[in-house]
Amino acid sequence: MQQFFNTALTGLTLGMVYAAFALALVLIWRSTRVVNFAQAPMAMVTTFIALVIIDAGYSYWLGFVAALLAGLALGAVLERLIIRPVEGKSEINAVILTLGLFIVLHALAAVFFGNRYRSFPAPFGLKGIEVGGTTIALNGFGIFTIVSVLVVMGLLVALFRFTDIGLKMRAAAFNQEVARLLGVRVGHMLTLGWALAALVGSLAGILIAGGSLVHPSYMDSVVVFGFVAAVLGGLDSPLGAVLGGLILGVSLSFVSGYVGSQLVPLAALVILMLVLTLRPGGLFAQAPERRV
Amino acid sequence: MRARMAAAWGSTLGRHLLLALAGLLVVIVVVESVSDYRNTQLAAMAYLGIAAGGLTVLTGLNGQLSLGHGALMAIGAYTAALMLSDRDSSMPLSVVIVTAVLATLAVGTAVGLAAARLHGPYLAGATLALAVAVPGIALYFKETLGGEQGLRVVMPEIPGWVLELAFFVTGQDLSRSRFTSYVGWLTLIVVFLLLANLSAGRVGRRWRAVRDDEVAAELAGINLGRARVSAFMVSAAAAGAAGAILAFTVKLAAPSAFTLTLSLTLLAAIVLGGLGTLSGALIGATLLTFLPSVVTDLGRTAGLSDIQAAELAPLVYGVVMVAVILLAPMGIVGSFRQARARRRMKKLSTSAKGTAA
Amino acid sequence: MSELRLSNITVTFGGLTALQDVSLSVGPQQVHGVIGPNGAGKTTLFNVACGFIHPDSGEVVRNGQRIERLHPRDLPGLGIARTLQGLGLFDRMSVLDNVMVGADHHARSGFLGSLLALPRAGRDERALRERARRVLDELGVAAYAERYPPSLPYPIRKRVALARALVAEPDLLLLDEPASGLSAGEMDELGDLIRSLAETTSVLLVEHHMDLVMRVCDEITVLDFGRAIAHGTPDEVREDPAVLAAYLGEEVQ
Amino acid sequence: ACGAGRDSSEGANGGATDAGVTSERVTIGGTFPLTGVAAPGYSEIPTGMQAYFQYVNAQGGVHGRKIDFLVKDDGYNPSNTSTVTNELVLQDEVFATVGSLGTPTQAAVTDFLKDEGVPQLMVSTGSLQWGDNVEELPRTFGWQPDYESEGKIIGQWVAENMPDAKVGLFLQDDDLGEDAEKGVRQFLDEQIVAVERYTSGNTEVAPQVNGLQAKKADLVLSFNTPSYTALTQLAALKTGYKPKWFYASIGSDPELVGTLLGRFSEGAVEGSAALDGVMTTEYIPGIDSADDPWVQLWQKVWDKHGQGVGGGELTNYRIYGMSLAYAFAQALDAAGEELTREGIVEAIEENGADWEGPQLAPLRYSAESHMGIAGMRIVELQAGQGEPLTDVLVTDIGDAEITPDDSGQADDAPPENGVPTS
Amino acid sequence: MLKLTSLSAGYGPIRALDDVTFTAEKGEITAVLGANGAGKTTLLRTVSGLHRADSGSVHLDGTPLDKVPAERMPKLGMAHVPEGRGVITELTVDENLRLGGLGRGGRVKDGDLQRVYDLFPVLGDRQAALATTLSGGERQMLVIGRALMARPTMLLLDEPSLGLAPRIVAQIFGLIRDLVRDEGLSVLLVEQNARSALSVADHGVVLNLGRVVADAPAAELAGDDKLRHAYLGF
Ligand SMILES: Nc1ncnc2c1ncn2[C@@H]1O[C@H](COP(=O)(O)OP(=O)(O)OP(=O)(O)O)[C@@H](O)[C@H]1O
Ligand SMILES: Nc1ncnc2c1ncn2[C@@H]1O[C@H](COP(=O)(O)OP(=O)(O)OP(=O)(O)O)[C@@H](O)[C@H]1O
Ligand SMILES: [Mg+2]
Ligand SMILES: [Mg+2]
Repeated sequence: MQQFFNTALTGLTLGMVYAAFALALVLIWRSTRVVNFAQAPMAMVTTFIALVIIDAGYSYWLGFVAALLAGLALGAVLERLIIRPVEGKSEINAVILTLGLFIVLHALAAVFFGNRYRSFPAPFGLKGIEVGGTTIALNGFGIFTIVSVLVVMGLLVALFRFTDIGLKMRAAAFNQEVARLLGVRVGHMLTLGWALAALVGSLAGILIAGGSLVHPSYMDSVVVFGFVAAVLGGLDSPLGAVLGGLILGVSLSFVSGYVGSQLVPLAALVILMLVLTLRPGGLFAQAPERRV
Repeated sequence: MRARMAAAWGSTLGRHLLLALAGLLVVIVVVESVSDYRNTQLAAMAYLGIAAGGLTVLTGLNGQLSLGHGALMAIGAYTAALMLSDRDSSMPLSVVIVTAVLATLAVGTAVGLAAARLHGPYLAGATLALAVAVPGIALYFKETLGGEQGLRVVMPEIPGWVLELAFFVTGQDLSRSRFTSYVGWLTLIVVFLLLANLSAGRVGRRWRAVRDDEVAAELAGINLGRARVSAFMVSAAAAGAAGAILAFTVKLAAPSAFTLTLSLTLLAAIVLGGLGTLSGALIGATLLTFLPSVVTDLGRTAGLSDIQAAELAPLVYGVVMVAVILLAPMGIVGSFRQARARRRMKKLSTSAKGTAA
Repeated sequence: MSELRLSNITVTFGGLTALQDVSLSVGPQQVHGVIGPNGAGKTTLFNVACGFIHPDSGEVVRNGQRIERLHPRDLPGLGIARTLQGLGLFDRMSVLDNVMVGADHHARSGFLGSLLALPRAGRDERALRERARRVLDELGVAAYAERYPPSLPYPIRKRVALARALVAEPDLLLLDEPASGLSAGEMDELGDLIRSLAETTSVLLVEHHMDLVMRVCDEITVLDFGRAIAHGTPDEVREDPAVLAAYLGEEVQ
Repeated sequence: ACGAGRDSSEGANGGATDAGVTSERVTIGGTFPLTGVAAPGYSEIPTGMQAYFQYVNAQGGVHGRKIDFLVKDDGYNPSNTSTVTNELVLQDEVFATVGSLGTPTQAAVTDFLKDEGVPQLMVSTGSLQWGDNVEELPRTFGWQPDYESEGKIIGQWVAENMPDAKVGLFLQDDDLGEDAEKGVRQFLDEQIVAVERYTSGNTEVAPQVNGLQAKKADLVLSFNTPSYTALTQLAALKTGYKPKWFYASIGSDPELVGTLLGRFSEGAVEGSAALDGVMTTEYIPGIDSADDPWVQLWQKVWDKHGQGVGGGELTNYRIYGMSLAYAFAQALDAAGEELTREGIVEAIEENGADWEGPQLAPLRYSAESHMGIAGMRIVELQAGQGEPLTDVLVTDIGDAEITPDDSGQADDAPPENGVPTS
Repeated sequence: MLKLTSLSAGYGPIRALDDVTFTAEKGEITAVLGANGAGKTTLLRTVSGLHRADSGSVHLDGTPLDKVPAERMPKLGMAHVPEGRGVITELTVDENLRLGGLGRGGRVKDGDLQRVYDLFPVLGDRQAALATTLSGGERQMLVIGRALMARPTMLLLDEPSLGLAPRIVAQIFGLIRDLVRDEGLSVLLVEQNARSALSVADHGVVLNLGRVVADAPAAELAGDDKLRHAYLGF
């Protein structure tokens, strides 16, 4: 019973981490129609920046803020300098471009930060919380993770649904030319979208790193499961991203604990295919498009 | 003679056969004139090229984005490995390749059926999951599939007649790496011939129609699902053949050879080369086979430490990917063609100016 | 004997009734016009006839056979071809290839034929190409066979789209706003073309250009808010006060 | 000692003219994951080797030959291993490969190296296949203790000293876990209450640790890589699971793991003290034994040559590389003036068992076995230092007995100049 | 007042506009006519900044527009109804319209929205529907309505009647005439159907192969039989 409970709690925190990453992907997808594989190394780089600051003796929170700001800047710069030419064009070119960025950032990080394991601190306790004599698999940092992901999701939903800027961002993503005709500063919107997404991605990176090990590849498996989570939820929906992350996190945790960890990716595939067979556009797909 | 050549050029099959023959000649000359080491690289290029050729059919002609072709190669490689588990199995390699193709085809059909309704990033997500899931299966069925250590591939002795034929044609003894290289390239030529036939014919036209406009394609009587699944099957079959060649070359089928990186490499190859053309796939495969080692060597001669030189390869590789997409978004072959088309357009429009009014 | 009969068709999207109890039939060699305000349900009616939408109730009968559950890909087999309200051309394929796709169902060779480039497949291909060229020629756009649609002027593209439908040699042709974007002169040519097609083919036509509709149609059905509000010859319809109010408006006439 | 009358298909010919050898140089190669997921840690091994070889070269080399060590990156992908090994053998014409890392990666090139007659020396894994099949692979040698022997030594010690413990196994899901389990079960079959396996690359081990906790294991024997030591400790911290931990040598880099854990435990325990009371084994002195003469030598080597190979601190991975490189230098030395592939193989078989070196237990090299270091001792970590719980214990695979080592290996010191001479 | 001076533009080797000069007066409807491919769409796209001119200049009330990017045009009071499907299908009807209102800066006025819904009741019924579900004509209404949301002073209309029922066309033209009269709106109108365009326009410009071949009051053009037959096809 305790194992069941702890496995579920572990999955919950893990799912929130996937959700955080999926949120970043959703944000970029909604604002530029690009699936950003480079999100993982971008978050890795900003996490390393935080680590450098923390290792220099400053507080965790300074590193935290620095990472988020670095993410904001990195996202904006990359979008402006590299992604801009492929936006609104061939989908696969954008994919290849972000993969190229993935590789470049990865190699740069290995050179600058070293290709070895380093530990990343957590601001809150890593010891499980005690409830009635037993320790449950949820610690202060886990709660912090869950809360921050939910807050970010709420903010994103609000941004897209209720604000003019959110509307402009979506318009710019769907149809650049028309958006421009309507006075939307398309370039600014796309940059903003990437910057915000990279910020959310940095948050995900720090949440994943917290109380764990970082190295240049530490986000690589997260990009896979984060992407699967985003697809599961329907790439357009922040709520879907969080739900997709949770479904994935919890079920994979059980597969790993009760069946075998080799089958975790296979389980992810099976879950994804089950959902997509029933709903080809993910759980929160928009209404099917009129075709003729 | 000349007339007959011209006639052969006129028919699809004739044209493709002539090209294949020319390709064969080039292969023989190249394989015979380069070192054994280069031949292993050539073999690696062959399997990347075969898989990329299949993928370019799927992605370029049919518009389906697969991030999971490495997993399909794994199926082919494991099939080959299971058939070549010890030295006594005198299984002809052609039988091994065909079996690998059939096994991969079966899996590819299932995946294709499941994926037929998915679009864009959803398909990407599903195939991405496939890419990471398949190696796990090999880990789980440790008994038959060898777990993390994988299955050794024992290449059978080179048949006597092949040795004799090779000696007769080239006047040299056939080394093992040359032999593997030949097997790889012969397979590539056959696969490319078939793929070229398909894409030049009715089937390829249907694939492209489905890619460009589903509704209009459907109105023309094309079964969308069937077109998608058939494209997936064809490219899976090519991936299976590529997997078999990989097994022959690496002499091992192990999960760590089929990581996501392989799938992404294939995708990069077809886009860098030029999406939708077989020559593009081959050029992309060439680039990705030779670039890393060339760069690492350059780095080392420039005095970098081993680790720095090793990191340089992915760095340059990534930069090349970014640069090609930004500077030549249609890929190498595509940009070349575009330049040619533009020249022709210019000629056309200048000569048409007078008559238009 | 080529006939399409739609009886008592009702289609709803969520709460919206796009078609309600609409009946209409196209006889052999007849040009049947469907007109009505925007959003009246004309395209939806086409979609029902083509199997893109399965009606909530009602019957679609083709040559005596019930087909309301049909699938669009079955259309060529039923001798039906359709042009789209947008163009729906294959942008990355040459004009010739575009039209060859339209003729696809005439080909017999299968996958294996393509794979091995068998002689039979080659013959098939040549026949298709021949057919496609002929139709392009008939519509006066053979010169553009090797071009790609995005680089062509709009009216040429419209003709290519028409060629793609005609090459299937349908005996029922569904045209959804074929004249939109055409100039007056081009519209006249189109009218002549439709009339000449009608010698061998039935045509179901949706169009907003009244001159054209009145000139080419044998019969007209007027839809409004998903209902058939009038039916008759062009002259009858033109005089119908309900049609005037709902669709034509006083000022234009 | 040239192999006259040898089968020519073995590739090498007699005399001092084997590939990669001149009177001034010997060129060797090795493949390692320098990039990618497996690179952290492992990529430091070749830098240690390289530094030591440069040190040897600075001392004039072995028999006057400088050692040229070519390092290739395979990203831990067997396809790449195959390509770069081909390059090493066919293009660079190396004399032998030394220290190449990884079980699947090396398995991919074993046959090729064999066909080409290239010695595959001191493969960097503890898998059995590098040493126990001399018939099939006459030129392939292991170096580190194999996982099965380690499993046996740990198993017997636990059976004798903690007979009431409820044992849980935490295993990496490959040859490491498999071989080790085989060894452990020889002694502990009855006591094992739980077995959990993790897949390398999947960093979420909480489900496995939860499983161990649920089965109430109070002693966990872990056969994992160092980062998983940290991950299991963290996962246990989360659920308040406090068994006795016993990490096999491969996972117990107290320096690395200790610093990793130090900052996780909210300062309650400092640095490597987080691992206090954890048991492990050691077969070469590590960075924590700063007083050991071997470690002093390594420190000296690194101070001199570390910068040239990429810089950084001396780490246990680098010490591993240097220790292995030392063994290779011994082999070169033993092979004599006229260096041949055949000759070096024979020299290792003949002399290897007697070499002094950093290893605490002797190497098992002989004409019958190419297995590496024969044993290790069990230690308990206190303040980042290993306190020995046993003598050095040696054994072999299968049902070989476990005995205390009487060779005095553990107490030897390096020669004055740090380069082996016979 | 919109003034075009020696404007040339094209696509690679194709010259779509060749030395075009004319003026669209304030408070007038200027029709741009010509056969298919004459360059009408290119003209509007160049004016609104979507397409780069090769040479020549455009001035709006004296302000040069050459360097002004398309997204700044709404602020200058210009609205462009593009040819064909200019709706953002992934957004709802309401969102499409709001976007139109945001172009000038500031918030969307509910009154403006209501005006469009009153004008096109079909849209009013479908406010929350995704634009993708709209029929062809409904989409065209949405695009026109969206341009009105910006309360432009200079309106560029590219074949506004495309796919619209005759009654709606009449209604739209009527509305535009009202706006021109009451609010001083200026309109540049591209229509395939020259007859109906000239019937609402004050002034007409005829393009042929990118060149201006006639520039005269609408009534005059409609009365010029030779011109009509040569270029306007009626
Ligand atoms: N998939 C759908 N979901 C919701 N509403 C739809 C859908 N398809 C069509 N409609 C609505 O049904 C009605 C009829 O649409 P249809 O396209 O048939 O009109 P139409 O007569 O062709 O109009 P037009 O002349 O403007 O093309 C319209 O109000 C349209 O918005
Ligand atoms: N994107 C493009 N690429 C190449 N040529 C183009 C492009 N767009 C237009 N053209 C060409 O430029 C010329 C002018 O086209 P434009 O669309 O401006 O004409 P138009 O008068 O609006 O015609 P229509 O009545 O068909 O809308 C035509 O010859 C057309 O083929
Ligand atoms: Mg319609
Ligand atoms: Mg136009």
